Amino acid sequence: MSPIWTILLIVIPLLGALLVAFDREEGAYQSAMRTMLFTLIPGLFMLYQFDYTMGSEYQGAASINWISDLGLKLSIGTDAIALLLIALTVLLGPIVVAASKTAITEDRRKYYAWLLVLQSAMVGVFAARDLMLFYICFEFTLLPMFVLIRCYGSTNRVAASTKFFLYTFTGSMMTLAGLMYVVYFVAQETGIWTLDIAMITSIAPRMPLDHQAWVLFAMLAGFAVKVPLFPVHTWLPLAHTEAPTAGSVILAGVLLKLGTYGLLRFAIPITPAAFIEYAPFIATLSVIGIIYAGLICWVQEDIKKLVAYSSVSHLGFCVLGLAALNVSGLSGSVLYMLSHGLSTGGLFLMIGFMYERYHTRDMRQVGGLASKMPVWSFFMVFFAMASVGLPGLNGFPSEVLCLIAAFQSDAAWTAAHEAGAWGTTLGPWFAVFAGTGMVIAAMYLLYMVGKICFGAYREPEGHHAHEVLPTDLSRREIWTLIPLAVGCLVFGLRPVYLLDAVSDPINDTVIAAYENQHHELHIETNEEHAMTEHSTSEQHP
Amino acid sequence: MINTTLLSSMLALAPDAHAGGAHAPATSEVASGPSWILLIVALPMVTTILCGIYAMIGNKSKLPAWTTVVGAGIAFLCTVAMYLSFDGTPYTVHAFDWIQVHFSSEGGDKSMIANFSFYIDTLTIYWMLFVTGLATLIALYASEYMSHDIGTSYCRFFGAFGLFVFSMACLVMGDNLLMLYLGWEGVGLCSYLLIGYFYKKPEAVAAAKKAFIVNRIGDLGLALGVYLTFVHFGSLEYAVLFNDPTLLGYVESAKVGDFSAIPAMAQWIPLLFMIGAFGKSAQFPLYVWLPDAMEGPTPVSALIHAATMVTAGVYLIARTYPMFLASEHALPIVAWIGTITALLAATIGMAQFDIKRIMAYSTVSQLGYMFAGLGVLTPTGGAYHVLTHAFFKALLFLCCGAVMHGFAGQLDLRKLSGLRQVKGWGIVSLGMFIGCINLAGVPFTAGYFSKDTILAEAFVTPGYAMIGWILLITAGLTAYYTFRVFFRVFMGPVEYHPGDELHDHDHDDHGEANHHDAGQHGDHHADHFHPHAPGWAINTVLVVLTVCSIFASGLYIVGGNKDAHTKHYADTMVSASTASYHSNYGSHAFEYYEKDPEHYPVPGIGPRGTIEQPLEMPLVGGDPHKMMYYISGVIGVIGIALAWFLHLFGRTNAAECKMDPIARMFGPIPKLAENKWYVDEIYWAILVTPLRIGSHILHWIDKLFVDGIVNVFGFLPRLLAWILRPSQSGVLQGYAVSMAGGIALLLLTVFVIILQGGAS
Amino acid sequence: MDSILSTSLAQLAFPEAVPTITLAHYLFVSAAMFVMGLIGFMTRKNMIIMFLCTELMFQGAGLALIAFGRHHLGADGQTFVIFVLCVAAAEAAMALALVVLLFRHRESLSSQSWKELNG
Amino acid sequence: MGDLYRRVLYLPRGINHRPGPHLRETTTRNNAVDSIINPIVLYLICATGAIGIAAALPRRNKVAAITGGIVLAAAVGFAILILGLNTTESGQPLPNYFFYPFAILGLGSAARMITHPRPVYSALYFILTIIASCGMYLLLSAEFMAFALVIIYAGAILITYLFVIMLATQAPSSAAEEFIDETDAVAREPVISCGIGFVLLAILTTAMFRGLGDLPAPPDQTLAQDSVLVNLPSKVERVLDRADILATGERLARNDDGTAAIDVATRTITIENTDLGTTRTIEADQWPEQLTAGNLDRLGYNLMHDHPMTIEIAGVILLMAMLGATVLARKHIELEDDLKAAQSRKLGENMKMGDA
Repeated sequence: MSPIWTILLIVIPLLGALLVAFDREEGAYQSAMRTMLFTLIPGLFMLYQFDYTMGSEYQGAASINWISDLGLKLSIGTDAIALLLIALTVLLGPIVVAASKTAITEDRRKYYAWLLVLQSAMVGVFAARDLMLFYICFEFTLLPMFVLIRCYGSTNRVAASTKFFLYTFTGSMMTLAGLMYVVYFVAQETGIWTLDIAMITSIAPRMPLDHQAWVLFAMLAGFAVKVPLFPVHTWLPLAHTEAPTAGSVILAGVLLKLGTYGLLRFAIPITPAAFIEYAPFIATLSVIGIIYAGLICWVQEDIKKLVAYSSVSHLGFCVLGLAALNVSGLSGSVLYMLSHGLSTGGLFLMIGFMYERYHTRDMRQVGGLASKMPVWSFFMVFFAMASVGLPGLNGFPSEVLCLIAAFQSDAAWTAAHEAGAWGTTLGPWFAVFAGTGMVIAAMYLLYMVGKICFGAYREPEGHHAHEVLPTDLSRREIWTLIPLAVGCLVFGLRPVYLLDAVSDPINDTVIAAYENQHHELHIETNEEHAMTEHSTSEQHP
Repeated sequence: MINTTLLSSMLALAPDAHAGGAHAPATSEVASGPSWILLIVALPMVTTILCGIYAMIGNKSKLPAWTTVVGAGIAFLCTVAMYLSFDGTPYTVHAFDWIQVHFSSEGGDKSMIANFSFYIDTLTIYWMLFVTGLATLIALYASEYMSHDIGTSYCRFFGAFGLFVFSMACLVMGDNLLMLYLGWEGVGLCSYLLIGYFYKKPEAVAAAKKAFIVNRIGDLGLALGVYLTFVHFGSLEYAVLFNDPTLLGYVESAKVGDFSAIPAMAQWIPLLFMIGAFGKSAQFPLYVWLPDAMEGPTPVSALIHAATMVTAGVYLIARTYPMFLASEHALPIVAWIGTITALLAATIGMAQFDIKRIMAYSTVSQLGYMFAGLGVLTPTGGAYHVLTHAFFKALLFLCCGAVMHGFAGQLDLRKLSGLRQVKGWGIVSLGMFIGCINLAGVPFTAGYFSKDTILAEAFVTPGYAMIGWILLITAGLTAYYTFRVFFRVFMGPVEYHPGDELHDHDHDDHGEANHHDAGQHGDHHADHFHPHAPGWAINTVLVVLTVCSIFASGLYIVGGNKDAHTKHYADTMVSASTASYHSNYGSHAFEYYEKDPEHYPVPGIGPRGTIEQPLEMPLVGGDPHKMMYYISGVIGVIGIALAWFLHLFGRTNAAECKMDPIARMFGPIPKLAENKWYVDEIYWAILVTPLRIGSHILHWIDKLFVDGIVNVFGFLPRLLAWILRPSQSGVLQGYAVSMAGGIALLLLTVFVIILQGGAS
Repeated sequence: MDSILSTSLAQLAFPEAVPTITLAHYLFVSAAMFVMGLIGFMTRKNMIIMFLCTELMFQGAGLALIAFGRHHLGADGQTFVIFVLCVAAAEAAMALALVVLLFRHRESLSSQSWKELNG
Repeated sequence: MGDLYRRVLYLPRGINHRPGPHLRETTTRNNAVDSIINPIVLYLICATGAIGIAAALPRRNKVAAITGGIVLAAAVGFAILILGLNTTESGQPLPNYFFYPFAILGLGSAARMITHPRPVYSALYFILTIIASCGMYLLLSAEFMAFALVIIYAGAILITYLFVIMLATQAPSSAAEEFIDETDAVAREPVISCGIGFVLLAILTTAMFRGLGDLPAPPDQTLAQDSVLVNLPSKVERVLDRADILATGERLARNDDGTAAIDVATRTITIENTDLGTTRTIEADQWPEQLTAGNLDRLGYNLMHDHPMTIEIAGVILLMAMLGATVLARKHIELEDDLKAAQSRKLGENMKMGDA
């Protein structure tokens, strides 16, 4: 697959952004929509072209030399997992633009320009094959999001955007520190400075365990903030309630996945021994997150904050799958990343459409919309059921895989069932507590649906029908929801497409993680220790 | 032709390990069946999609009802065809791949497979017959019953109805536990949608939410059980699971009574399944949602909350019976919970005045019977009771529905009396009568036979005598409250008052039930209010169901299979499937052993007994089965007589009866029973409010501490700046002082170091 | 070694040198004068007196210079004191001009009145 | 950790900039210092002095000021006593009656200058300090500097100060009298400044005392002074003339580099007779009494010989000062109107007061 497609994917949105920025105000929406659809074409083409049999090789790879003596070259290329996440981003692009047609009225050019820049930054992150490009794009996604929240948010958007930016930024600074140490270590080991992820992941596991632990925690600091794991999640509800609809959809759909993708792409391969060592810690954080955020959702009045906390709870499952570190766990978490993007993206769109009509997100003021907006209620119930994890919709297979992974990673099971099998030592209890998360999810989502869709019709006082939009969903709005709904249904009934696609890279990651882990522990055994000590000392100049 | 085929299947499948059966290894491939079986599942889904389309194009006719009836009807015919063409060997029909994860671990290629495919064996057929049958009948009934809401609501109702039948089919016919779980949650969703059909009524919405959440708690248990089975046995598909040598080994060691060999994880699985079963079949801890589910329209109550969905729990235990056998505490708990629920529900049922609520509690009670049946090692008894109960309970509900439909939502038995004499209500009264005699267990009725088998087995299996006696008492209570309803509503002087329009659909198009006089207590015959007699659809359905209830008793006699040693139809169907358990305590255990010693286990040796344990538990001096015929019959008749004396004899009007003074004599108990022993309130106080307060506290913690710490870090730099600012005061001498002070300090430190350095 | 300390710094010629005043005495006095000048500068609010205290500091320094000159019997100390004088004079001229200027602006000599340059 | 401090502060081993590990030795020298004054006593004196000044600084209640003065006097007296006692221990009587009065006078008036609330009196006390230090200069046989100080310093600089004080502190009206006193009545942060002062004093003094031991030994007193005569041939000739040693036609012989041909060590002078071309030497016993290099000679020679450049710079400094002062004072200040009015009004009153 020629690299031109990946480059196109990154470059078209940027060009589009320029075009939109200098276009006239009225045409902003149309040109933004055209650019988004243009980026859709290479995306779909790559999906079609990609050779899934060798899923774990980087395809559509290219690299440009930037500073050669420092080993800095910007290289792009996608494997199966990255490709699927790019596909999700590219799919959400046009939907988000369509959804914000009537929502954003003044200075649309700036809005759409920044949206397009965000789009290319996100694709850049997933398509990056070296640390430099990854880190540039990882940081660059913050800026457009900051602008979107800052200029187009609701009431106290200033505080929310500052907190969002600073919180994530400090986290990623620590990650940068961790990664730079790894690059330094690799240079020590092999004598050449390189930022290429493949090279780093092959050598980094040689780090002794305590170094790996430090690097892991550094990476965790950055990615845990992005994922919102339990203690560092407080920016998400604030950012979500203040972000415009499009911002929320992209933030929930893709930006949160950067964290989990980072863990999958960097934390596991680079520090396997430490990851296995601290997997129970990460798993506990995610399980607490599931229950803690779930219960908080239940007492929220503001719907958007409720859905925001629900994505904290749902991504707890995703990280639990990662922490289990076996094939079903990783495939479950990848499936989770994709399905959460669709279902929560849908929910935020619904809330956005309602907000445009009723200008309030407070459950106490508005309710019983089923009588006035039947189509809206149908989609709301559909997406609520998808995120509750009803079998047959996309939430279920991912949840099943993550929970089974938690069960499987029990030492007793591995010993009993598979001689050489591996697994971090989570126990069945992680799955049981995470399972209660399913019940809590049902409680708060049905509480919300019950309040908003069903029951007697309530509307905020002084409510008047929207000038442009019909009371129920307009054709444009329905067309934004249909791809997501179809996606939910298809991934719910046929997750096999995804599971087969990602099975290769996931098997390789898991096997590599355990090979290296054994390798690293192997060094630790004392009689070889002297020998290796001796050998490593020679290498040092 | 059927019997011979059944026999061969029996031998092939019967999991008699000691027979050293040539079972294929654990990953045995079961034959794949004809693909037209998929029609049974596909048709209801097609009707749902059609109803969706009707709603979109704004259909205003009864078309959705007819599509659903036709769809369910064809599905029923296919099931019958499937039954007739079933040759005994179970087979699977594969639709498409669903969830498949292949992990190439070092220990060979392992994989988790859960496909959209269906496993057909006698148990599935047995269940699907009455599910699809009742679905067709009730769809017909609902076509007229819901005629008030023609329009999008009508389509929404039948769409959900179709989705329900589809989910029930997936649940019963699914070939792996995940398909069962799909069906399980699907029926939960449909019950949520249908209970919440009148979404304008807040109680309906609350009841729907409550039903879904309580079911969801049960589903959690089932889900964890499913994952544990996969993790423990390595597969989810029935074909593989129930031929797994490890499982069969567990069952064998369980039969001999030593449970030490069975690992704890395996023993946990049935306990988790049990939680799921109790949640779905409304057993003791999780039954609170069923009475509230009566908020939904009556056809929904009849189909879902009486006949099909609630039996899903029984089906789950029956299907995974070997696992339950393999666990030491599972079956005893099932038995005891079933008994307690039966007794509790019966007591509450006696004190209610709303006939639909009484029927709901009687369903909970009868389900208690079924679980007790399963618990006392007679899956056949339990399954047969499911069949009979499905028919007569559906009949009773539909009659109540007809009453409610006709009397503008009136359900209070103190406001209705003597409907038998009212013109046009003959069929409903007859149907009600047949249903009541079945429910009460009048001798020679189907209910009587099925309840009798359970009671007998309770006395046969050692250690369960207490359960037997409690169930007997409950039988009496059941008889009493059933005929209390019958005598109060259908017998006695004719008197009726219209309800307060429980249906929220407006009645302006129906001239005859006018509102304004609703509040008035008209004289004996409210001449200007004419009850709306049920139409032809309701009457035909009632007639069909009455006939079925009557002939269901026939199944107890016919259908037995001599070679397979099955006494009656239900016995053959159940014992040919995975749910079979040849109780070597059953009255026939000894006979079987004599006839075929190497084929059947040595009698007397069972999970809870030893060789010395006498085979027959003498009950009042005789073989429990024979004695039970008489005892339960007598108890039933006594109950009826009591009801007659208290509620009909000498009753002049609908409101008072002889029971009222006696009730006052009992003091607070009737009041308590009427308020459902305050179970709802207790749950609300113990579980819901603390959790809600807890969530508020968590939210408060999240806002203050977790967020607070972050804000503090944000605030630190500003604090530091605030402290240092006054040092730049602008006064010249201030700076001079600080400079001199700095020098002094510097010199002092240097001096001390030198001094220290010098001195050391 | 001890002889250095005890060599007296009395004057050479008439009247007869008193053997026991050593360099230390003079240094103590000059240090004391310097420090008093410093304290005066820091404490007094009147600008003129502040500058006067700087003069006192000059004075202290001058005394030390002369004492060391005498100790080493070189004339450098005294030449430096001349330059100290010269600088003191220049400083006095400038300072007083400034004080007059400031006085005209604020009508008062207090250094407290000039504090615009604060943070 | 100790050496880290050392490296960080780039401190040489000992304060006396002598390279090399002299640590051992300084301790020995340390007790030598004690012979003059025990360090603890020294600190005590400085402390009481500091407290005294702190109390004496201009403050509201006069009583505290007075007690401060008394304490100060006690401290100075105590110091004198100690110095005196030490020296008496070493056997000589209380030496040099002149150093102590000057020292006491100097320090006392310096203290009084700081502590006096009225600026005029401070200036006058400062003049007293100058006079005391001139006395000390005399003791240190720097006669020229003593007089220079009195003339230039006391005479010129302080008079300008007084002049400016008088100008600035005119009380435009009797009412304003108190106001002017007010500004200077209260010292600013006396305690902190005195604390700093005390610390500085203590450290300076101890450091100096410890350092004294390392000073190079002073050359022989007599020889060092007269050696300058070699470079002052014309002065030598004038003295010889006055002492009638030179016959007619004779003059002092010059070495080839132009310096006087005398040898101070052996006190011999070679005189040459220009007419006859003969030379004769005068022995030590004929060395005239007045032929010694006085303070002025050495100072002048040193000034011109060793520091020519510095004189130039001093000249430039003074020039700049003069220019600066004129520029500053001359510029006409555009005062705001009301200030100008107040200014003229005050001048008017003064005129009246003056006339009356």
